[in-house]
Parts: sequence; C-alpha cells; structure tokens
Amino acid sequence: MTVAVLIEGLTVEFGRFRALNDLSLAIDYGEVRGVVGPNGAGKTTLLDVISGVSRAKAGRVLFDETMELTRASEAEIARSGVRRKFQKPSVFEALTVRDNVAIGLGAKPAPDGPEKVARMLETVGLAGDADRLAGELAHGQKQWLEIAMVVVAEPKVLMLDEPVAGLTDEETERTAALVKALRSPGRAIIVVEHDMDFVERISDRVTVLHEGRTLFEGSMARARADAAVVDVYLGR
Amino acid sequence: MRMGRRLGLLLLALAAAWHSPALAHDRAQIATQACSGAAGLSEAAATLTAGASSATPEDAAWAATLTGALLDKTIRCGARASTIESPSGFIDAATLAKAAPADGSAPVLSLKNRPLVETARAAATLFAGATAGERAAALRALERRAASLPPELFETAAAREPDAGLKEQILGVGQSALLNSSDVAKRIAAIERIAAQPSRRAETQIAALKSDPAYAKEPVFAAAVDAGLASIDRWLRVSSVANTLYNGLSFASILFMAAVGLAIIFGLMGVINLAQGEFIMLGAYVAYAVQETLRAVAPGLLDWYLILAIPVVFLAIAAVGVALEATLVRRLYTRPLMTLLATWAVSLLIVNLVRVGVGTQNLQFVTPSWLAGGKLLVGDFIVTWNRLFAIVFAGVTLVATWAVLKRTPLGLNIRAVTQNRAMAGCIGVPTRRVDMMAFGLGSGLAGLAGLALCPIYNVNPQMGSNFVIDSFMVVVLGGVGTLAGTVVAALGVGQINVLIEPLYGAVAAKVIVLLMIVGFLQWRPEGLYAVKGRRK
Amino acid sequence: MSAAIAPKRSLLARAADDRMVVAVALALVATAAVVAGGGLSGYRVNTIGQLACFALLALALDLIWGYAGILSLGHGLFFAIGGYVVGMHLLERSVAETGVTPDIVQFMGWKALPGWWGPLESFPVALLAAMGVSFAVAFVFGWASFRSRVSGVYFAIITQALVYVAMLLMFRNDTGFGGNNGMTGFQVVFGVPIQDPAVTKGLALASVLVLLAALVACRLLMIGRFGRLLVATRDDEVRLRSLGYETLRLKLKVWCLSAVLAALAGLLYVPQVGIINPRVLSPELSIEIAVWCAIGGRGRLAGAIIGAVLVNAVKFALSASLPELWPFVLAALVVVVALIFPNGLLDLGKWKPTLLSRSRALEARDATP
Amino acid sequence: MSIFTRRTFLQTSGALAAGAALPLGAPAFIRSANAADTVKLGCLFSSSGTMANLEGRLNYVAKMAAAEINAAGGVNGKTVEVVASDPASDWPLYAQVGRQMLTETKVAALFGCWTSVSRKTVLPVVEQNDGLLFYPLHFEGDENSKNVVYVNSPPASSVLPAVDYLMSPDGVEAKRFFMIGSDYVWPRTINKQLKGYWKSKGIDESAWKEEYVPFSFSNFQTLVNQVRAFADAPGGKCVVVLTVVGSSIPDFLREFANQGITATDVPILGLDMVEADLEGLDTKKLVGHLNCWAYLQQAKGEANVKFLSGWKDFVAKEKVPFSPDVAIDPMVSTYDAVHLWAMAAKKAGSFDVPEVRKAFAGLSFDCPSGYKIGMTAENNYVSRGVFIGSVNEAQGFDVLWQSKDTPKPVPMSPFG
Repeated sequence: MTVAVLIEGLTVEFGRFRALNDLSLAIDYGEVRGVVGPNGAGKTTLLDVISGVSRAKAGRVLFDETMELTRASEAEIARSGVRRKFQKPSVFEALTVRDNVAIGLGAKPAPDGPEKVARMLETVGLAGDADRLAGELAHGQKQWLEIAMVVVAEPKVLMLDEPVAGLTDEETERTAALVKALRSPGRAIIVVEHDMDFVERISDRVTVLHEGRTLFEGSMARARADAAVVDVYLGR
Repeated sequence: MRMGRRLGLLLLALAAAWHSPALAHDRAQIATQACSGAAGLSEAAATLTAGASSATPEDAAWAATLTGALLDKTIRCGARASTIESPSGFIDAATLAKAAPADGSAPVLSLKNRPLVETARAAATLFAGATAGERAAALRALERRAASLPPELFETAAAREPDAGLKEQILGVGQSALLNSSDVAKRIAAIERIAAQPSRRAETQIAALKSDPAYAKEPVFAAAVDAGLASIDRWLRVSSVANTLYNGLSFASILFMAAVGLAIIFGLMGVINLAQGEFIMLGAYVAYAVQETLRAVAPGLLDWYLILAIPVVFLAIAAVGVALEATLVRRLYTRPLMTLLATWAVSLLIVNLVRVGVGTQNLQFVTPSWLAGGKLLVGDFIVTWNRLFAIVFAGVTLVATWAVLKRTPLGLNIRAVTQNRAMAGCIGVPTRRVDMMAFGLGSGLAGLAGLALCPIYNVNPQMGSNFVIDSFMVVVLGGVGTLAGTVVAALGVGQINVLIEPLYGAVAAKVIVLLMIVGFLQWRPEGLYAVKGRRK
Repeated sequence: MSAAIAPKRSLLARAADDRMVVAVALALVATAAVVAGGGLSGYRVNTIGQLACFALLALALDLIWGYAGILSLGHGLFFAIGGYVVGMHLLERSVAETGVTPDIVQFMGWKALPGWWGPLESFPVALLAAMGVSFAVAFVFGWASFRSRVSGVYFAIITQALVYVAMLLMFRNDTGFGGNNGMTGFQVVFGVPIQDPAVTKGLALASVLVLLAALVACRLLMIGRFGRLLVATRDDEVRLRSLGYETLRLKLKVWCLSAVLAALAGLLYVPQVGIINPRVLSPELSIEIAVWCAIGGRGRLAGAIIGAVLVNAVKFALSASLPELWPFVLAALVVVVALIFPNGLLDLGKWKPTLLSRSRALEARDATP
Repeated sequence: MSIFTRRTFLQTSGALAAGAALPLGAPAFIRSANAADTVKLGCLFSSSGTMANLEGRLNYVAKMAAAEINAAGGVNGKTVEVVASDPASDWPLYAQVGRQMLTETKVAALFGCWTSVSRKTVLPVVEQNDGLLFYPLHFEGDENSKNVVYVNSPPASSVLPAVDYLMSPDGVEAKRFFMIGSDYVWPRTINKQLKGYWKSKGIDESAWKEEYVPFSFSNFQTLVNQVRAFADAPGGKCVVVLTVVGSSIPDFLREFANQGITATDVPILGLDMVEADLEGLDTKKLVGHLNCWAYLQQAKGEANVKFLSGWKDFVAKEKVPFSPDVAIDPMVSTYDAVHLWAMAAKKAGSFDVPEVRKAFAGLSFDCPSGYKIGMTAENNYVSRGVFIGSVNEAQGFDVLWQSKDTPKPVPMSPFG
C-alpha cells in the first residue's frame, strides 16, 4: 500500500490567525479517511491546501510520493487526479446537469466521454434531470451533481467537504452508499464532515483536528473514547 | 547733496513732530488731477505719497479719504467738481464739504495706477489712521514696497506714532527701506532685516546687490549680502519642503474625506456606490441651504455656518443614503455589478435633478472671515486657512469614524459583518439593518466631504463626478475594510501626486499615480493592508 | 438559417435565445437590404451605420460580461484604439490623394503627418494594426489582472481607471494624437470623396454586415464548448479550476476577442462621424456600453444589440426634440431594469411567473466570490 | 425554422425596428405645424453636462434675437423659428444633432458650439452638407472653412492686443509670463502664438514658463506656489496668462487669492474668464485681474442698453433659468450671429447657403459692444472690437481699455 497524500509540517496563516499549525498527516490509497474537528479546527483549510486554493506558509504536500502540491496550480493539481467537492455546493447553475458533469471530465476529455457522463448520471440518480439547468435542482441533488462532477474523471484522490450537510436522512443514506461504492484500491478518499455517524459508517480511520493540529488519529470508535477528543468537543 | 536733502527732510520731520505748520496739499489741484485720466491719476498718487510725511493731519485724513474713494469706487468724477459718496452723504472730493452728487463715474484703476493709489492711501493712513490697527495695516501694505518709498516717510511716522510697539515696527520697516542708502552700515542693517524675513522676493532684492559697486569695493557689505543670501536660501529650502508636505497633506485630506464613506460601504457590503460623488455634491448643497437659512434667520451666526451645518449635512445625506439602500441597493445585494450600474443611474438622476431644480451655476458661498486668506509662516510657506480647515476636518472625521467603529455597538456590528457576514448573522447580528446603517454612515461622511470642500472648490451639479475614480483607487489601494489603509493610501497618493506635479505637470502626475495604483493592484490585489483571507 | 443553429449541437439549447438571435439576424439582413436598396436619406443611412457600430461594441462587451461574468467599464479604450488607427489611416489617405493639409498638422505644429503613420496608409495594415494593438493591450492588461485574480467590482473599477488614464493621456497634446481636438478633416474613404453618398451607404452597409457576421460567429462560439466553459467560469471559477481547467486562458481568450471586436466597432464608427477624439475614452461612455447590455439583457448577444440600438436611438431622438428629458429617461430605464427585469427589457414580453424562478436562479450570475 | 415562432420574431424585430425608427421618425416630432411660413435656425448648445452653465444661455439669446427679427417683420416674408437641442456636452452628439438638423429639420443655419473640439466635430457635417455654422466663441484660429462663420475673434486680433497692453507702460510693463492652461488645443495654440510673438520682439525664452492641467482640474496649490516663486525671481514684472477653462477658472482664482497674491503683485490675464466664473467668489481680493473679449457688459452705447434691457425682459417673459443681469461676450456674439444671418438672407433674398454666403461681404451691424462689426469677401470672419476688462468688487468686469476700431481678423496666425 502506497501513500496517496503525504503532509509534512504544514502551516497556513491568514493574517495573524494560524489555521494549520505544523500539521503532518499521511493518507493511503484504498482508504477512506474521515477528518473531523470543531469549527475553525482547519479541516477545510487542509482541503484548500491540498487542492491548491490556499497557499501554505511552510511545509509540503506530496501526492503520489512524487508531486509537490503546494507549488502547483489548482488546475494542475486537478489534472493530476486530485479532485474535490466543496463545502458549499458548487455547480454551474446556468448550465444543464449534463453539461456540468461533462465539464467534470476535464479539459481534454476521452472519446468515450458522453457514455461516462451518462453512466455517472445514472449512478447519482440524475439521469432524468440531465437537461435541466443545474440552478433548478434541489439542494441534495446539487450535492450529488457536484460529487458526480468530481468523480466522473476517476480521480486518484477524492476529497469531499461536508457531503451530507443539509441532507435528509434518506439522502444521507444514499450518499453513504455512494461513497462506499467509490472506494477502490487505487483511490484515496478524504471526507470532512460534522455528522459523526456518517463518518463512522464510511471511513476506515479518522483524524481529529484541533486548532490546526492533529489531536487524534485512529478508528472512530477509539476517537469517541479518547479523553482529549471528548474534551475538545464537549468543551469541558 | 543727497545727504543734505535728507538732513533737511529730517529737520522737517522733527518740526512736524512738534506740530509745527507743515506743507499743505493743493487739494483742489490733486483732486482734479486724480479725475483727469490714467496719467493724471498716477501723478496725483505720486504727489500724495511723496507729500505724506509733510502733510498736515487734516490733509493726511483728506488724502486717505480721497484715495480710499478711488479704490472703493465711491468717487464720482464730474465735469467741474468731483464728489465722494460717504456714509453721511455726498461730499466734495477736494473740500470734503457736503455737496450735490456729481454726474460722473469712478475712474477704472489700471494695473499701473492701482498700486500707486494703494501706496498713497497706506502712506496717508499711516499718519491719519484713527486706530493703531489701521496704522499697522497701512504699514504692512507699505512694507512690501519699502525700498521705493522715501525713507523720511517712516522716520516721520515713527516720530509721530504714539503706540510704542508700532513705533518700533515702523522704524524697522524704515530700516529696510534704506537698502539703497549711501551709508553702508545702514545698508547692511537693511540687508539683515530683509534677510530676517526670508522669501523669494527678499532673495531677488538682495541678490540684485551683487551687481552693486559696493559689493566689489566693500568686503563687509559683500559679506553681509552673502550671509543674507545664504540665510534666505536655507529658509527657502525649508519652506519648499514645508510647502510640499502641506500641499500633499491637503490633497490627502480631500482624498480621505471623499474615500472614507466609500471605504466603509465597500468594505462592508462589497458594493460600489457610484453616486458617492453626487452625495458629496449634495452635502455641499445642504451646506448652502444652511447658509441661506442662517442668512435669513440668524445673520449673526452666518460666519459659523460651516460648523453649524455639520450635523444637518451629515443627517440629511445619511438619510438619502439610507433611502437609496432600502429602495435599490438592498434589492441588488447578490448582484454587485448591477448595483454599480444602478447607482450610476442614481448619480445621473441626482445631477440632473439638481441641475433642473437649482441650476447649473456655481453656488455663492460666503467665505467666513476665519477661512479667508492664510498666514505666511516661513519663507514662501503659506498656510491657507481653507486648506487647513479641510485638513483639520479630515483629522476630526478620522477620529470620529474610528471611535464609531471601535466604541459603539453599531461599529462592533459593522466590524463583525465586514469580517464574516454569515457568522455575524448566525450570532444574531441584524445584518440587513447593519447594512442600512452603515450605508447611511458612509453616505453621511460623503456629505461631510462636500461640506469640507465648499471653501476650496466650486460647488455645482458636476462637482461630484471627479471623485469616484480617485476615491475608489484610494480605498482599494489601502485595502478593503481597513480605516488605517485608507488613511495611509490617501496620504501616499496625495504626497506622490504633489511630488510629481512640479516635475512633469499635473496631467502626467495624475496619470502616473493612477497607473502606479493599477500596477500595484495587479501585483497585490488585496491592497496595502487587507488581510488575505480564504478565497472561497 | 435555423440549420446554422442546429439544436443537436447545443446541449444548452436555450430555444428562446436562439429564436431571438435568428430574429435579430433576420432584422439585420432586412436592414442591410433596405440600406443597399437606396431610398433612405443620407442622415438615416448614417444613423443606421452608427447604431450598428454601437451594437457591435455592445456585442463585444456582452461576450465578456454576459458570458464570462467579467464587467469591463473600460471598453471605450478598445473602441478608441480602432478609431484612432483608422483616423490615422484616413488622414494618410487624404493627404496622399488630395494633398490637403489636415488641421492636425497645423495645430500640432508639425510639418507633415508623423513618419511612422506612413504604413497605415494601406487599409490592410491599418486593420491589422487596430486589431493587433487592441489585442496586445488587452492581452497584457488581461494577463496581469486575471493572473492576480482581479475580478468582479475590482476589475470593473480598474478598467474604468484605465480608460480614464487613457483619456487624460490623449487629452495631452504632447501625446501626439491631436489632443482634445483629435483627428478630423478626412477627405476620402477608399478613394471616394467623403461627401459622396456612396461612402455613407457603403460604411453603413459594412457596419451592418460586420455586425451580422459577428453576431452569427459569436453565437456559434458561445453555444459550443468554449461558451459553456465561459458560463462555468462566470458561475464558479474556483470550481472550474479545481476540475483541471486553466480559467486564466479561457478568460484571456474571450477578453482579447472582445477587445478586438470593440476595436472593429471603433474602426467602422470613426469614418461615419468624421472625427475621433478622447471623448470616446470618457468613463461615462464606457459605463453606458454596459448599460446598453443590461437594458437589452446580458448573455444572449441579441439582447446587447437590441439594447444598444434602443438606447442610442432614443438618445438621438430625445437630444433633438426633448433635450431636458433624456438623462431622466436613461436613469429610469436603468433602475427599472435593475429592479424588475434582471435579464433585460426583452423579458418584458415573456415576464410570466413560470419564468420567474429561472430568472431568479440566474440572478446570482454576477455574484463574485 | 422549427424553433422559430412568429411571436418571438415579431417581438424582437419589432423592438429593433422601433428603436431604429425612433431617430428616423423624430424630426416629425419637432416639425412645427406650419412649415411653409417659417424658416428654421438650429441651435447646438448644451443644456446639460459640463458646459451647461455656459452654453445653456446661448439657446435663449438666439431665440431672443429671432423674436426681434420677427417683430420687425421676419426675413424674406418668413417667420424665424429657433430649434434648440441638447448635445449634453457630448462631442459626437453635436455632430449627430447637427446632421439631423441640417438634413432632416432642414434648418437654414446652425448656431452653436463653445469648445473648439465641438466645433471640430461639427465641421465635417457642415462641410459635407454645405451648411452654415455660426460659431460665437473666440478661439485658437488657424481654421478657415467656408461653412463656418467665425463671429468672434481669432487670437491675433484679440489676445495679442491685450498682451501688448500689458507690456506697454500704460499696462504694467510686463516682462515675464507664466502661462497656465487646460491641456488642449485652444490654450496650447494661444501660448504657441504668444511665444512666437514674444520671440519676434526679442524676448528671451527664460522669460516665460508654461504649465498645463487636465480638464476640470481643481488642485492648484502647487501651481500657485510655482507662480509665486516665478514672480519673485528677478527679471521684471510677471503676469499670468490664464487659459484654463470651465470650473478650473474659479478654483485657480480662489487659490491665488488665498495665497495672498493680488492683482498688483501678479496680474492674471484670464482669456476665457467671464462673469459666470466669478460667481461664488469673494472678488474683493481679485480686483484688478484682467480678461479680454470682444464685448463686456460695461460697454457704452445705445446698442448695449437696448441689448441688456432686451435680455432682461426676455428672461422675465420666457422664464429663462439664467441671470437677467449678466451678459457675456458669447451671448452677444450669438445675438450678432443671428442678426448677421438675417441681414445676409435679406440681402440675398434667399435662404440658400451659397447665396447667403455671397451676401456676407460688406455686411455691417451695430453690435451691443458699441462697434460696427463687419464682414468682408475675404473670409467668413467677423471683425470685432477688443476690450480688456478688469475684475471689480461686484463680480463683474470694468472696461479698462478698448481698441480704437475693429482690427481686421487674421485667421492664420503669423506667430504659430
């Protein structure tokens, strides 16, 4: 098993605020990693740095043990196979659902693109809405559409930022099934989520972040028992 | 021979001091001369100036009245006699007795005659002025032309002057009038005195002495000239730096006033109010309305209308801003670019409403006595009161705005929403209400900018259009959401502009500064101060 | 005609928009026919020609604002580049063919037109120069801005400052393009004396046809993949970048295309009005271009054309007949469009509750991140 | 045509056609009821935008002159009707409206423009359509179109006499000159001609300084500092030749007075300065500064009394939104222009431009300035008198000097 994403000594600052503080982390291929932590712990910032949206002050992020992501552009990172779903559903509202997914194929789509798009739409259950404008979709549908957009290019690293926020129980259920189906030996999946039950169901290991550092790493069950984690969450 | 004449005059002056009979003016002839065209007038004025020191007190008073009437155009040059319109009615120009008004008009003073008549009046007033203040003013008028006046004028005047302080001053001025005297010691004293009030004019005056034969012959004289020039030069350099700083500060204060309202609104809501310039214009119009109201209701307070108008202007324009926010800006909240166009339309509307309603002419502002003119501080460095007013006003506004933002609940809310709108909303900050209040605050500040500008610029419907680009550039350069950034950017832009202007001209200065800002923003889009935040 | 916009090519077949484009295209063909047929007075032909130039300018802005969500308040700059280049060309031709010394030589204190204008005597060179210079200026400024991710309101105001700077520069006599007076006194256009009615007709016809061609070409481009990616950039640029697209390149391409189109508009406009001076660089004109687009409706090309024609036609008419009214009408139009018809006055006819939701969905178009 | 519906087509092309038809149909809007008995004159003066305060009043003067002509029986049996417009200080719009007036409204002559640039914009239009434009402003000269009547003076016959006066012993024996202008053609051309003139008199280049500011520039602090420094330097009396325009004039004057410089220290010759520029200023500190025009309100004579009272009555009767007590040179020039046109048309017995133009030669008119102004066969320039005015306490100008007769206008400056 190889390391998909290796993070070493990562520090990110916004002005005087230190969002990530000398963080180190390794995520393997084939694994689903849950990242949890209270608000402001640095979860989204972590994804921002990996996907190239934010710049690190110090430290490095290695993808596939070779590619240094902290110096690459967002587009380069995406093209190398690292894809991310944003926290706020980010779809192209003035385009059709089908167009959205087709754009997800990337700048140089393969010849079998249309078939891939059709299959993907089936998978997320949006085939019937393919020619509607994305802006007309319901919130949950937008979440899935965005997942479809990032998954259709078969990324090696898939990052999901709060995939079930605002979804109904039933929708959450379907999302969990979807994530489980996406798990593959050649792919690392990182899930940032507040819903602990959801994280427990889909992830192999969890990383608990607190004030920009790793507070705990291991299984969800052990995390729930960890004194420090409980302390942070319940604010004792 | 020259010496002898001077001695004679001195004796005369001494005699005058003991109220001995003096030479009388030929009043009738002088009055007729003054009304006989430009050449006659200059002769009459010269006669009056030359004879000022030897005139009787009655003649001096008459000379002051006549020259004053010429300057104020209260004289009527008739075919046979001329009359002066005095507060107590028409009087004869020669006898000052009551007379029927002559049917002529006042002669228009040519540029050549005006200083001659002014000098004649000042010379007469130095003797006939009723109060020490009047005489001191006359002395100041004479001082600039001291070298061209007969020295005995000052000597006599000093001898007659009852006020000890003024007497000293007259003697001093008299001293500087001796620059071309034959007594080297007096000339050196004159040089020292002139050099003590350094200005470019003084420099020219003394530098001219380098070609004087005495400069080559008398080493003491040459040393005095050189020392005087060196001293003036030093002060001129100081004053030139002071001028540049003052001009830069003055421009910066205008930029700051124009930008501060925009900074708050843009920082908070991310929208640009293109009608901001028109709010500045409206502020000036409201100040005008206050002035006119005071003129009608309480003329005694008219001198203070600028101060009294502050709350009125702020509240009025804040109300306009709140109305604009509630009717237009709020509805376009998610579309900042549309807000841009909509507020542009509003600016068009305001300009044309004012144009149709009030007219296109410049408004007639009374310049309060405390804002007119300025004070020469050192060398060529003049502090003009209207600019100083704008600087102080900007300073006070800065402190007040800072206090509002840091010390009031509204300020706290504004800062909270500026930093994180969603979070502020979550913890119960009424964001929409804060938007409205902040828009009002920003608009009110723009109105105050208009008030601060009305002693400096013309007030007409077009006046606002010049401000939007400049003030927005200041806001963006400083960094959105930081008051300190706006201040620093305004200071920097103002100073750089003033530094470039004498080198490449005003157009190039403006172009260079704007291009510098555009370039800077390409390199650092977040501006000087703003914190780099998460992009999404 | 409909074959050109075959529905199967377009995943985003906004049928209504397509119909509108076709309608406008047909109207342009009809206009061209009427102009070519003669029978209209010189004044009317000239007015049509000018309106076509404004429409082309609006079309250029719609490409970047309507599709890519980038509002330029400085498009007068590119319009002026085209105008000045063609002005230099016309002056060179006039001197070459008539020998009349133009005013500019006199008031600039020159002996003759500057030597470096010489090559512009050839029209192909002038055309290339207009397109080349506008492209180069757009490329340098666009590259710098998009690279540092200047967008939204910032971009709008910075472009406004840029056009203002250009205006100040061109007002200076020393800049060398005639200062405030600019260039006038063109004697011949393509070898024909400018007084000849054929010149008026030819220029108007050329303007209408160029507009027609630009409309069709841009529409084809916009319903293709490039257009969809632009829309995606507008809706969510970060999202698009994180899907592996270099949005800098996309934006730069459409920005340069738009600049070149604007320069073409200026190139056609100047011979018709007989003057080019820094007034076209005034910030107000550049804002007005955006207003035309907003009034006609953004992001569908036909709207920009209709907006430009409508606003300018009303302006021409009111300036002569009811001069006091024009600014109020314009201001009212903008406010009404901003508040009630976010997609332009063309929604007037189909403003139905069913469409409201879609309009609302699209309202967030220009929201900047 | 499958996706094509009749309704959208009608809607869209209807909108487009309606738009295009507006300016085409508009002339009907302004066409008066009874076209046969009237002859129309077009005005191109802005009532909105930056030039509104200055240009706006000229519309009314033209109407007033037309009313006088009509009261005297009209021209060639027709009533004169003045058609006003608003080019909104927007230069291309002057050309557009001018073209419309010439070709659609069929005006017999145009009266208009203030700035040089607006005249240059309209120039190709009147030349193309062989129209007549009466231009009421003094300007930089160096232009001589057969389609423009230059009612006011070119610099050689107005500015140079004024400068001569300042340099003479009667004036201030000016030796040194600080030229400040708005950065455009009129100031630059004037200054270029002045420099040529001074050179021809053997004055050294070090005796002058030249600065330009952008339009509507207002921050004159640094420039006035420079003026003070220049004026105090040795070499003789310094005067400021001010060719800034519009709102820059009062801004400059205010700063000048505030820095304590009076007219006796450094006089300003403001070449574009009119009474309207003194509105809102405390003129006590500005008394003595000069301007130079072909008419001043204080001009003596019957014609002026008649003109001033006529304007006062007209303002009251027509509710004109301008002061009844202020008359400036371009107003009188516009007034002259309408009368000159009427005289020429009468003399020609026709409204055709070539005929009217032929009739210009030998015209003369009793101008309110007190001079008999006239035209010759040589060119379309009008010879006018020259006044030098001096700012007085009452925000007006006193006549300080005036030319003996009307100098012959010289369109092309010998000092360029």
